[in-house]
Amino acid sequence: MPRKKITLENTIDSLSILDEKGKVDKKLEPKLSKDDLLKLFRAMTLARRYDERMLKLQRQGRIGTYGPALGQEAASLGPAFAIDESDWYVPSFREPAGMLYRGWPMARLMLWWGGNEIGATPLPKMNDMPISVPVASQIQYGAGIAWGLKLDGGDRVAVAFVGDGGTSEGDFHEGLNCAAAFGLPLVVVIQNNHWAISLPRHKQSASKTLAQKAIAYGIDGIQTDGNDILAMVEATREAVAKARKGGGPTLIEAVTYRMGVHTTADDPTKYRKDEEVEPWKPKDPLVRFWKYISDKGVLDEAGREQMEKEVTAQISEAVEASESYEPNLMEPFDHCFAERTPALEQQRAQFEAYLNGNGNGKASGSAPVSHSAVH
Amino acid sequence: MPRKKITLENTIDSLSILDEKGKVDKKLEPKLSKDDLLKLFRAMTLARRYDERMLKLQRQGRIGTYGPALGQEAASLGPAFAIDESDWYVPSFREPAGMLYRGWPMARLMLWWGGNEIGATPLPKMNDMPISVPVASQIQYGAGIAWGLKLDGGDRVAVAFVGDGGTSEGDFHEGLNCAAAFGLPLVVVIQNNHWAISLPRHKQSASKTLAQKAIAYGIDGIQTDGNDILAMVEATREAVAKARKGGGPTLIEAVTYRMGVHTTADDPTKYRKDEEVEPWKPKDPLVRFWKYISDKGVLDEAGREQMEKEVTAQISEAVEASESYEPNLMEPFDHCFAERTPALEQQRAQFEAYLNGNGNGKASGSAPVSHSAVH
Amino acid sequence: MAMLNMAKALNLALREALAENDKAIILGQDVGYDEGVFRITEGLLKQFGEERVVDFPVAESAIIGLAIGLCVTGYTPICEMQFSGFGYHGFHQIESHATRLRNRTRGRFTCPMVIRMPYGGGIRAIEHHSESRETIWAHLPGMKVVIPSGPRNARALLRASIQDPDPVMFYEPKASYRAFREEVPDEPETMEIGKAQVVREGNDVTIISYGASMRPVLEAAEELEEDHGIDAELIDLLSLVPLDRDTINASVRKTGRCVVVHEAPKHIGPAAEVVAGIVEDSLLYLEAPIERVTGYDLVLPFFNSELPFMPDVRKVISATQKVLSF
Amino acid sequence: MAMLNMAKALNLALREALAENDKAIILGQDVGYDEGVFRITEGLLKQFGEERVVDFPVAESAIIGLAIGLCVTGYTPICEMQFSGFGYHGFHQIESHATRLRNRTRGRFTCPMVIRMPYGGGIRAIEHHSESRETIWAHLPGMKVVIPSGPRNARALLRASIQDPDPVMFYEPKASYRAFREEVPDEPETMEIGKAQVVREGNDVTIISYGASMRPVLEAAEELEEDHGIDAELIDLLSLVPLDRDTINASVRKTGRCVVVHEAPKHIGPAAEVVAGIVEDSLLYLEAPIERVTGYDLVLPFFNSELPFMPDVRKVISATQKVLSF
Ligand SMILES: Cc1ncc(C[n+]2csc(CCOP(=O)(O)OP(=O)(O)O)c2C)c(N)n1
Ligand SMILES: Cc1ncc(C[n+]2csc(CCOP(=O)(O)OP(=O)(O)O)c2C)c(N)n1
Ligand SMILES: [Mg+2]
Ligand SMILES: [Mg+2]
Repeated sequence: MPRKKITLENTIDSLSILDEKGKVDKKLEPKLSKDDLLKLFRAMTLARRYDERMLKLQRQGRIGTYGPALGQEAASLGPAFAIDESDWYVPSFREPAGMLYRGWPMARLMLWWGGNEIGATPLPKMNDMPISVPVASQIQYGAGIAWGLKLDGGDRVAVAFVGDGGTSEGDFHEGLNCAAAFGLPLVVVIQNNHWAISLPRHKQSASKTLAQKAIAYGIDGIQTDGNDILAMVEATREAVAKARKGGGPTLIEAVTYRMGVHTTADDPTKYRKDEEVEPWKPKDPLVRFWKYISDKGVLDEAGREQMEKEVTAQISEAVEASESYEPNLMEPFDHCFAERTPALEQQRAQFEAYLNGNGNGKASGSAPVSHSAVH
Repeated sequence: MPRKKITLENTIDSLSILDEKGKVDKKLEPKLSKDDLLKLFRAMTLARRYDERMLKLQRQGRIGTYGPALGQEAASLGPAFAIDESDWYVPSFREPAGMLYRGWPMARLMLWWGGNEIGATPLPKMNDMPISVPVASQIQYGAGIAWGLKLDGGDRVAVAFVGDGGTSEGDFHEGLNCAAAFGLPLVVVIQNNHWAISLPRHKQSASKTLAQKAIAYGIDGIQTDGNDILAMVEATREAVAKARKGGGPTLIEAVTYRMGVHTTADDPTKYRKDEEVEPWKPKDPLVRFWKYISDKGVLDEAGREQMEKEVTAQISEAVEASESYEPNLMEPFDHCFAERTPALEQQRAQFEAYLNGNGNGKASGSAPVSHSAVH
Repeated sequence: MAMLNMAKALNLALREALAENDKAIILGQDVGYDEGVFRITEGLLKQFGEERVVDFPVAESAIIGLAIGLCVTGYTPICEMQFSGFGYHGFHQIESHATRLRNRTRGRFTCPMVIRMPYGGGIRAIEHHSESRETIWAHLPGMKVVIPSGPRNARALLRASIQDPDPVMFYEPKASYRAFREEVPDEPETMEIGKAQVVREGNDVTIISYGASMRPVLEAAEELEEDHGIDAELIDLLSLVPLDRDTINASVRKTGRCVVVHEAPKHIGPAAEVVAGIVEDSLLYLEAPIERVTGYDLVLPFFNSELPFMPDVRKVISATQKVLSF
Repeated sequence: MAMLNMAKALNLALREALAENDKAIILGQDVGYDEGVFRITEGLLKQFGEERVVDFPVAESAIIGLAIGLCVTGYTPICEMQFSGFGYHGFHQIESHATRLRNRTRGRFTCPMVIRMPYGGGIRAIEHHSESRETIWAHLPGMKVVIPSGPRNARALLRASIQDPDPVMFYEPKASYRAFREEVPDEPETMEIGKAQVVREGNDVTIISYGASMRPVLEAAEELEEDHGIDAELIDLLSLVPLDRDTINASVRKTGRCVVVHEAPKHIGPAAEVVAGIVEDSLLYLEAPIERVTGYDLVLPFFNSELPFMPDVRKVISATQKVLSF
């Protein structure tokens, strides 16, 4: 009795199914139809090409600062795939793969990065929250959504995302602690891409893994190979199944890597060596998944080329759609409150007069744009 | 490789040395001189009697709302005893035992609860922070103090306190995570008294122990019998020794119980059964420590009576001192900034005129006091 | 009609909300079994159960944050912050999401939540339990700020706030919880948010206030009339967002003189906005500078010294006399 | 003398502080190896090492909270919040401790910390990166709020803020970081906190502003003179706490007319305080209502729409004309 080790009740596992060479662990291989495999591959391809195009658009000054998710496609897609449409998907800001899979019109995502609220507006029936900027804050409303789902009495779940850096925030802690204490159907996926802008993973926290932070909340944690789409699907399926049965939250640490810049305003050469990036290249989630499905005979080179063409066309269409969008400058006055207050009514009138004043609605002479370092 | 348990590197132990019957585990018994044992017993007695007197003063309307620490004397005293004067003691609000031991004039603590800033002012050379009200916020400045000590280059440490309820706050998480990531000489003691006002421990967090929250930060945690002064001394000594050697923070969960009200504004019969309190009575830290030192021949009944008399006298003196204190109403204008701003200069003049207006400086006709339920 | 104090009146409004709207949920620290540290949620757990009246861990950011998620899934959360002095922990959730979600999603998601916070001094509480920081909330675009002054308007405004489709900061003058009783109608009563009330008509000077400060102001008005023959018009703002400039202007245009009273610090406080609005709309009607009777730009002292630092009858009277003798 | 932009000028002040005061420590996200997302801390890690320039985890409450502890142990922390939109996470630490520690301990412990935050719109940033919420800080008793407008005063005021024995919110107009250069003296230069500057003398009207808005205001003044023959006096407040009412009064008493300009929302914004102060001190000198040219009471729209929602030259000109034609 006097001095003892305390037995911890929660499991912290690690999971990897499809290795870097595209070899699968047969015992763990999740059941996926050919159709599923194709869907997943297309979604990953689409996300990759979208990212590449966005980087180009940014360089051309056609959108604002952009935060790519290159190399992280599996980590955000797996959970999107493993849940139902009626479940909720609560992204942070590096989940274009999952968001596109969930049905966000690509043009809207482009418009978000182009500085338009319409890019944060999901389609009428989507159970999806928009991109969230304040790091870790979305864990809280993710938990709140899970609470609502629990109160609704069905078996729906919410999946919320956060970065490795975000685990340092108080909101990460409060959200997970409350979700666990209330037994909410919430799955939290940490996209551990090893960097919070310039702060490497090991300087963010002294914990060996991020998955083990689950112990603090009395829930299970699992560290997955985040570049392994099969592991991501499987880990999420397990967590979701548990949550649906009232088993409460699970913490998934998806170990992945930020292959590119934090955002286009960032210059990673200041703080990380190319050598660190190198070993991650062969771990590319697309490369190994391609190996897997082509070995399986699900898709051949010709099919893949065809798919790439379709994806390119889809992206170009989205670019066009987004660039033909014109924001309505009066709209902000309609969306502050359900009804305008007298002050807003008056300010709206002033603003309208101002816009009419020189016919084009653009401010003249105000601070010129200078945002070299804004991420 | 594919699916594995992750081995956690930190230890979560439990520790108890002096059992409920006053029987000691010889292997673990910390080295304490007769003088030390007497000091500890006197300090616990003093804190207990202080608390009792404060409750009376509150009932008599001579101080404001009071939050007693009855039964928690060992948990706050052990760490105070185990550190040096040059170390820092960072209390929450239920550490009168440790604060008095550290040298806070008792009259000042009384003045704090009587609504006077002087009660938050440590003596010139004390390395002590005052009572902290916003739950868990002190973990942050505790970590900052530890940081300062580390930068100073010596081997001094800081010990900071928080309640079980406080572990739900984001500040608990951020403070500990940063302290661990920076390797700061900080010891955090959770006084788990099983209640956060009306919220029982098990509803605050799904984690089986609070000590295991250490795992989230990659540090060791230890759950101690918080009513066992020997375990508290020993656990703190270990943690402090590690911190002095650059080993970083430790989390100590002192398992104790809130024997009384949350504060005098609280009515625990609304949310907890007397039956729950009963089993804790025999665990009283004073009772068992008295058994231990009297068995050891350190103190006899007569000595104890003498000690009680001295303690009573000391408390009465403090009551008198505190009640002869008159706050200087002009003082707040001197302590907002090092130098008054023009606005404060003007406001001070207005205030002075106001005070002189009716000669007694008391506001007439303002909202009468009504605080039945303020804790 | 029952004679209720403000605590009971608020309790009535909450009870009605839970009964009328089965999506309404009360969440906060100690709101359940303990019935709230001020007993505002008395009896509600018993009547509506643990699902509707939720004891929350000590995590204010999570109270707001989870409430936002509840809103997204169609619920109407009514949050209690135990004291306004601990509401700051949720500031970022309020600023970043609660006040923005409607705008951000072009109305797809909204936050019809209420955040109740007891504020203000004068109850002999320890540090952090006596602040008046309504300014910081009222300055944030996208949130209404309602501050009742008596039992009847507290009940009616809390009902309105819960029904409001947008986030409402409901700032409760805790010194008034049990200070007096008023007749509160049995049948549900709602007041429109954003309308100030002329609670006393007068011709010599306009005194504008809200919340706990209404009590010394009312007393001062009586005394001004009786002892000094001054006929003051009193306006109870009742909400800072929206601010009822029409009512203010009408009165000031009549009296030409004005005093604004609140507990909050003076510097960039609500009184400054009242004055600036009057200058914009009614400058030419002003016959004297407008006096502000407010808290000082200091942290309110610990309770043994706090009363002289708050607005009181004497301060209101002398400011009014000053305005009138200009 | 070197021609520096504001980013370089701030960098200079930080470099000087680290060199002169070995207790000074810079802490914040990405301030070290990355040299700050705006490169304000360029070269500092290299020169002073990891102990003095500390890359902090993404935990804003901890940045402030730990800085308070550093103060207690005799250090001078200079905190960077990456954007003012993420400073709210530290609100409770600032309100509860940083601004109160001196008062609470009767001067035994103090908080001579500086909190730097880039604020404001106009840089095509994503949501939460464009706010102007100086009001919420300036309303808190116990903290100074300094807002520079150009390279030279930025350097001198940052030096003064770091030397100040009390907490200073140093709110940096990020749109001005690289907008223009100015001569900045090589030798250390310090400005007194709390003194406004008359940056242009004039007789017809007083235009008061600060921070990033000074640029459209200056341009407007030129245009007012050239195109409309209006001779405007311009005041750059430079700090909101302390607020320099003397300089404001002197100018308004001369011109009788006034326009106040800022990016922050209008409702209970700094302009309201400026107006209320003028009413208290100089009402009889006013010849026209005071116009406020401010942000609307809206969240600043996403960047594709933001510019028309900010104060600009045309808005300042038309408000000034309105004040003059009254
Ligand atoms: C509360 C908050 N603080 C700071 C920032 C600025 N910021 C944006 S992303 C980022 C790093 C986040 O790192 P991580 O969580 O690992 O996500 P990643 O960018 O790697 O996907 C920071 C500090 C922010 N958006 N929100
Ligand atoms: C940030 C904050 N939120 C709420 C409160 C009100 N409050 C005071 S004590 C308390 C419960 C704290 O429980 P615990 O941490 O277990 O400490 P204990 O009172 O049991 O010693 C609460 C909610 C506070 N003081 N600070
Ligand atoms: Mg990351
Ligand atoms: Mg407790």
